Amino acid sequence: MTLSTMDFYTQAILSLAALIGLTSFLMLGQGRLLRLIFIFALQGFLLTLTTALVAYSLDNPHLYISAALTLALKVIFIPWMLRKEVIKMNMHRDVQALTNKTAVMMGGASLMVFSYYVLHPIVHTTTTVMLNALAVSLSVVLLGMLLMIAHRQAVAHVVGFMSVENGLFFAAIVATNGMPMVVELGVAFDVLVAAVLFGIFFLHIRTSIDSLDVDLLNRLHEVDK
Amino acid sequence: MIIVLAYCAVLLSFASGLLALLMNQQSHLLAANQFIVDKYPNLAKPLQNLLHYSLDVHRFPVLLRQAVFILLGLSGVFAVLAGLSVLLTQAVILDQIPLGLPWLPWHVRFDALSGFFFLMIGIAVSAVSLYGPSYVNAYDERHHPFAVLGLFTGLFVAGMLLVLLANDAFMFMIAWELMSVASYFLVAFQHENPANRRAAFLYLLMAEVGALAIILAFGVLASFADGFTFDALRNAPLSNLWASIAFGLALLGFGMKVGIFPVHVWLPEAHPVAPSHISALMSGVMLKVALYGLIRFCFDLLGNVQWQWGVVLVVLGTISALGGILYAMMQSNLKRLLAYSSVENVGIMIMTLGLAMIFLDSGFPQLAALGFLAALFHAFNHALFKNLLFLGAGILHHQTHELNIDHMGGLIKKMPHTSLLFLVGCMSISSLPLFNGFVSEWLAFQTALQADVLDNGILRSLIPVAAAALALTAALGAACFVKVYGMIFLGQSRSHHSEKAHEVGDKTMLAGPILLAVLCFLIGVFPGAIINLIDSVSLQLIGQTMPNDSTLGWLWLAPVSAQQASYSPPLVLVGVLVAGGATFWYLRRNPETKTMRRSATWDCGFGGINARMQYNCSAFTMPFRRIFANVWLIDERIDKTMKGAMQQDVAAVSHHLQIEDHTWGRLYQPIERGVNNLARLIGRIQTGNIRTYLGYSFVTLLLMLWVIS
Amino acid sequence: MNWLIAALQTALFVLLAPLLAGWLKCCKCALQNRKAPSVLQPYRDLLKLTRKNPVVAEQASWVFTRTPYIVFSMTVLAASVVPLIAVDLPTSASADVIVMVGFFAFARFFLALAGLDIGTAFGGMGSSREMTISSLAEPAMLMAVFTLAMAESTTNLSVAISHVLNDGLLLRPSFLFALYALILVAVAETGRIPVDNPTTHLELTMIHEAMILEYSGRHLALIEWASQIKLMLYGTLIVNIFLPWGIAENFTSSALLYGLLIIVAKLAALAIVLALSETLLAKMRLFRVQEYLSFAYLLGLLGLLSHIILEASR
Amino acid sequence: MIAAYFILLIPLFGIVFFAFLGHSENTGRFNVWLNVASFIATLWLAINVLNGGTLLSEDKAFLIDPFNVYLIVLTAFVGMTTSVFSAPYMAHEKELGKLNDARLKLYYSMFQGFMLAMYLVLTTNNIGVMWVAMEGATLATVLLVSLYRTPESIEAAWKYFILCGVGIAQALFGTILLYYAAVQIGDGGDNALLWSVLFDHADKLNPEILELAFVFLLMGYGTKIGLVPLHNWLPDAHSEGPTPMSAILSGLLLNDALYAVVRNKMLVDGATHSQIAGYLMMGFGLLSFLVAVFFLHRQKDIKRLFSYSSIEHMGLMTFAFGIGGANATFAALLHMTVHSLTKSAIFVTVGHAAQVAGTQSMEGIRGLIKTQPKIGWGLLIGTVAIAGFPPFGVFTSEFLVLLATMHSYPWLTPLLLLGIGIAFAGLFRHIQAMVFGEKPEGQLPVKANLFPVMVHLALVLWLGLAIPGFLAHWFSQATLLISGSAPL
Repeated sequence: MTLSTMDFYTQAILSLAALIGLTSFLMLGQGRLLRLIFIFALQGFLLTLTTALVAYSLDNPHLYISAALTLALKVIFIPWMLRKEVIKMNMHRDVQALTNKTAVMMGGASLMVFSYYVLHPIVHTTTTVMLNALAVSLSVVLLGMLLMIAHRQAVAHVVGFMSVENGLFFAAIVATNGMPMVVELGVAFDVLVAAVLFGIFFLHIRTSIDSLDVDLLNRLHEVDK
Repeated sequence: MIIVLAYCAVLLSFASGLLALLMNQQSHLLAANQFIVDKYPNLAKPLQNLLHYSLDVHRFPVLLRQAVFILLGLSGVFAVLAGLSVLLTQAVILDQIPLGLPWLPWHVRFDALSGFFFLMIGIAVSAVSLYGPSYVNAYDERHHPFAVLGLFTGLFVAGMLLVLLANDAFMFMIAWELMSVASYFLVAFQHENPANRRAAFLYLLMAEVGALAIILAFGVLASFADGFTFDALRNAPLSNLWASIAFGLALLGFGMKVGIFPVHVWLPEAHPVAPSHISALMSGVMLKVALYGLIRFCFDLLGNVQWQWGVVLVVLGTISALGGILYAMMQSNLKRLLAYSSVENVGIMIMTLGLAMIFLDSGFPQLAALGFLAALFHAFNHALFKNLLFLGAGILHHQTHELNIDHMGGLIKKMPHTSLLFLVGCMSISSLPLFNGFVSEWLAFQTALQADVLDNGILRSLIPVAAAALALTAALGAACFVKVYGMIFLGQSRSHHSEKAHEVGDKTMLAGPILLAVLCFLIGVFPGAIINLIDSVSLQLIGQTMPNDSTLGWLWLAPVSAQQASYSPPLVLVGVLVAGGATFWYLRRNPETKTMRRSATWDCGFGGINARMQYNCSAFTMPFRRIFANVWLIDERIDKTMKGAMQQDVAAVSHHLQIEDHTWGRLYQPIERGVNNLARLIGRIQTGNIRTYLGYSFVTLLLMLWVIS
Repeated sequence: MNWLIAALQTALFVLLAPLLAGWLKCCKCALQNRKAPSVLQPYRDLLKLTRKNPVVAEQASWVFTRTPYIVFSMTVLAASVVPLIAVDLPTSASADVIVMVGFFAFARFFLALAGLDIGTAFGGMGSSREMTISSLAEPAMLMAVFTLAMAESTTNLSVAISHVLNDGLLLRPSFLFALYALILVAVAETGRIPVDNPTTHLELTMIHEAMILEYSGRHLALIEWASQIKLMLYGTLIVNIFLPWGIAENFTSSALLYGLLIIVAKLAALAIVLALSETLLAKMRLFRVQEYLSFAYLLGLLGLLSHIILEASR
Repeated sequence: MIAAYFILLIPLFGIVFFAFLGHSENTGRFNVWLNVASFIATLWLAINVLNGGTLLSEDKAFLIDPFNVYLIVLTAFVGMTTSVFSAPYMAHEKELGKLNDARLKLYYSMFQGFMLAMYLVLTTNNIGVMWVAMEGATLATVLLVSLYRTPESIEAAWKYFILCGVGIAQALFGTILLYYAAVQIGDGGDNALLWSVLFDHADKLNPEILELAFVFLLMGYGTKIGLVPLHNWLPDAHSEGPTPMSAILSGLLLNDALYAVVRNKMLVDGATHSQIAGYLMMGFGLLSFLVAVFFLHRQKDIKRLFSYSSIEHMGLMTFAFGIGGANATFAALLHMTVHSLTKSAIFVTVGHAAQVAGTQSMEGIRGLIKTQPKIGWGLLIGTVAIAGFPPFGVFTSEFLVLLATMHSYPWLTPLLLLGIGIAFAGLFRHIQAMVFGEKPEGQLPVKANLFPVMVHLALVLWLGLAIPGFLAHWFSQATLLISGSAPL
């Protein structure tokens, strides 16, 4: 099946998937926190677009609610909160150089391939769009985790965490046309609470170690020093 | 009916434990009493008086202690009755108790083998409960609460009895562990002392490892059978390999409790630190319960014993016997010494059991029955005399506040009764004729001497060598107990404490040891009674009894045939009495020379013999230390403090001697180090850095995805 | 009847024992160019001692004063199970050879306790050494005895000896080893040179004597007598097990008389051999005794193995 | 079914009530009463199930079957006893100046929040809601971990939050995949996430997708179970939070996470007809078990010690569920019960012990039996129970697991035994030193309510000696449901 034989909807979804994957890559390689947050907001926006598109094409009203929630939370509230935090901590000028940027990027690329490899067994039972959507969302999840591993800033961890959620949402929406409403609402609620909690934690961590570098949170360990 | 007796024994020991818990509840009891009096004012006056009397502040603890021990003693009596009646009737009683797993109630089986061990435990427990009340009086209630002691003693005894009743693997393990855990608390009873805590830990650890091995052994059987009942396990169709694996596991598990070398190390640590009457039970009967387990597992559950197992047992038994007595010899702590001597005696039992296996597999069931008899008889005897000796050690500790043999001496005059009882114990354990220890050892020798009938040349030469080692063990045992008795009771007092010691005030404390001592002697002279009982055990288990074709019956002991060997303790006793009496009468017939003149001990003319000139423990055993030097890790130093201008005059000399067990350095410390090192290595995975942790999740996820696809 | 003869034989055993000691001393003196006391001197010594008032150390307890009786009666009992002039004794059945070893152990146990009872260094030294040597000698002895017991498949001495008689003259290699082992053990157990020197009173070398240093009067007499019986008993064991010919197999008076003559002759000859060896050999250091005894053990083991491998292999 | 709504409404009311009413001296007591009420409601539910069998609510939102009914009762029970313990404990912490009224308000409110989440996880029939509730449990407790606001507690809470958050996100992915598989067979819409529906059609689901889904679900919920190497948050969170929370985390949260895994495993097994899910669980379980026992040896903090012990036991249960036969499943169900009872009892005594000594460091805790015998004995007996000595119930389940392993995978048994032995040594080498010996200077008893401990241990003892008929029936039913065959 070639691209030209697909309908517009499929083409759009695939493009959006590619874009979302791209944003994940961009985040992974990003050293500046403010830019990272911006890209994250962009990813959230792409997700909103996707949701809206699916809602439109399937004429499924409750997905509009979902899109609205995503817009509010992922594009506006969380980036705003993070940005405020970064500016308050005066970190927006810092450039956090990744210790081994090339390796991380190469790793990210191989993760993408790996995602396809993992999903290969189900290729015969599914359509291309589903497969691609799942693969992209899996790689977004994995890239999000890689982002958390590679970055030392707590803010980056939150971004990574939320980007993992984005990946999940993408899968939920594209592959399954949205979860049941009660679940959607629950997940959204959880994300909201999580976001609030992150805010509280930034405060605590700052008062505790006077920094947001998670590498400094290392009192509890089992290693003989 | 008989099973009711057995249940009574178990329940009474539980009850004694629970009763002990009332020790701290005096105020509640008083309140309850008040309540009863108020509620039923017309209650019988005598009952009211009784309640009032017994709840008196000062009287209550004493009465309660006595009541607890009376219950325990009753449990012992019931155990004896149950054991005797099942042995005499030869019945096999099956029952079920609605406890345990939903599809597996506790199965109970009471047969001759259990009955015999019931008898053993019953006697020991009765003796201990006669002895107990005055012994525990010495404990300060605030530091060593009786509630704890009494509770766990009751549970301990109940556990032992339940092990004997168990007829499924699950109940067996529960009872087994109940026994272990309860005795752990007893070992840890005087926990102020760090050494005691260490001993308790070691004990529990080894008990746990042993129990796991036993579970695994049952597991091997169970995986071939359907279900965990012994009936099912008995019918498990095992290949020889799996049977041998099960045997090896059972040997490890039960061997840890029995105290086979080299897994004996907990024994000399744990036995000395428990209160003496508990040590008596642990050494005297708990080890026997483990022996029961081994017998039950090998002869009953596995069924087809193989002679190779017998060889393993013979070798291990011989090593334990020799090692045990050699280590015992070097100890100066009385209870430690007794504990090591338990290792020795257990070694003898195991060895004889091994002989029984060899004969059984080689097609000589009658000889197997003989070996079996020797093993069980020795177990019985050991229960008696080791109990006696531990109780004696308790009395000594009670009176002198010492357990170090080197700090005693000359007690024979101060404690005449105790010394006599202890002497009986020492003679029995040294296997001197006329006492019970000798009979079982004689039977063991007789078994070993039948090796001639075997076809296998290696076995035929191995067994006599083991027998000779047994002879060496016996001789060393005698030397060891000469040392014990001589250092404790004879000579001059070696310390202040022993100088001030006096006989126990409360004679009931001697009642327990007297019971045991009388039994030691009676069984030594009339072994036939017990042998007949054991015969019914071997009839059930091996299907053969010992032939007793001698003409005079109970007077003679002829294990194989009268032509081959015989022993008649009653006649020997008569002979001794005649010979001794005649000389005694003859030499003292003249009233003029009958009197003895007392004079000062010959001091070579230097004057002033004092207690420090006597031989002490380490001096007594010095020749052995030189001869068997490699058996121990000996650290012997003589430090001299010099004085004078040129530092040439000796101001003081001190002798320092430490004897250590080889097994520690060779076996246990490497394991401990290994675990600690491994733990340190594994500890490194928890770095404290959250990114590392995320990395773990990430890698795990990738790995799993890779695995799945 | 049998019991009577057994009792008589035991009495004979007990009574003859001092004579053997006297004879041994005679032989030794003759070999060493000394003037010997009368052969009956041990009897005189014993009689004299029994008439004396014993002196007992103040420290001594009942263990000390009762031990001589125990030692003596145990030794007599041991003597009663060994066929001296006749086999088929009922007493042999009441206690076999292992029990006999047990009797000795019993006696030794009390003797060692008595040594410790007074609380002197000598007593302790003696007890310690005695127990050391005996605990090494006992397995060696049992090894030798086991060879016999397995070869004749009995531990009953009477039965064993009659089996040997019935077998006729068989050259058993196992018996040679066992004999040698038994001789070595006998020397050690009876406290003869080269293991111990019964005539010494030099503290550092004493073993047996150190234990009984405090004894006097009738107590000493009993202990001395007991050790003489023990000597004779080992001698009898050696000659009667390995050279049983001449021993009475039935209870006719002629056979018994013949048996008596033969055993006296055999023991006298054995005493000469012993005296010779005592003259020729020097006493060993205490800590070489274990080598001596382990040699005896090894011989016993070889005897047993040669029985199993050479004589009874199937 | 009304009972189920009550069970959910009572804690919901509790959250609101505590959050808005503020803290007073009676809050602790009121918390107890709320939990008692929940417990009574669960008993009511249990009786309904006992009489009527499996209950499915009209809208199919709630499902109560033998597998979860006993967990619901257990959850309510442990919650109740822990609240009994927590009232004087938290009051004492306040006296010590570690906490203020505002934090106590948060504490009680979140306590109820956590209970709500737990009940929801157990009662819901919708695996999506199950996920939401599980995440909710994390969110409710994360602030409790950092309740003391010490640098360590904040660090622990952050790790807990991030690691569990990331973990649980993976579970969501797994859930989505499940949903995807359900949608594929044309069963879309709201019903497609209902467990009962999925279970009925399990064999039609696409096995490849389900395998994949299970990997994510296991990773996700496994993080919450504390499976090595995803366990790193667990000891930190347990040791730094207030002790009552450690008790309910260990006693309830871990169980419920495992419950979630097993529920999902049942679906996967139905679809794949292979042992793949079982093998994964066995591998994880065994690894966790073996690694945790070594950690026990190196601990200095008493609560960390027991949290590693929790990992060990969760590993064992996971392993047992992984084996999957009737005996192993029965054993695992029983182990869930006895472990949570015992472990929460231990945490209660641990909390008091730490208050007696004034420190959580084991070097500072000495001579408990001399200072306060009840606490000392409670801790000692609890440890004896958790170490798997009979006649306590932990032994029963471990015994069955061992035999089941012996039956199916004999070569794994030595590993298990080794682990049990090393675990025992690791626990006792620390415990003995704490309970025995002379008491340190100036150590004084504290006000403690050890009623929960006694009740828990008595129950564990009872379960070890005999399993009551109705419980055995539930276990057997659940075993039948999970493994497809009833125990012998």
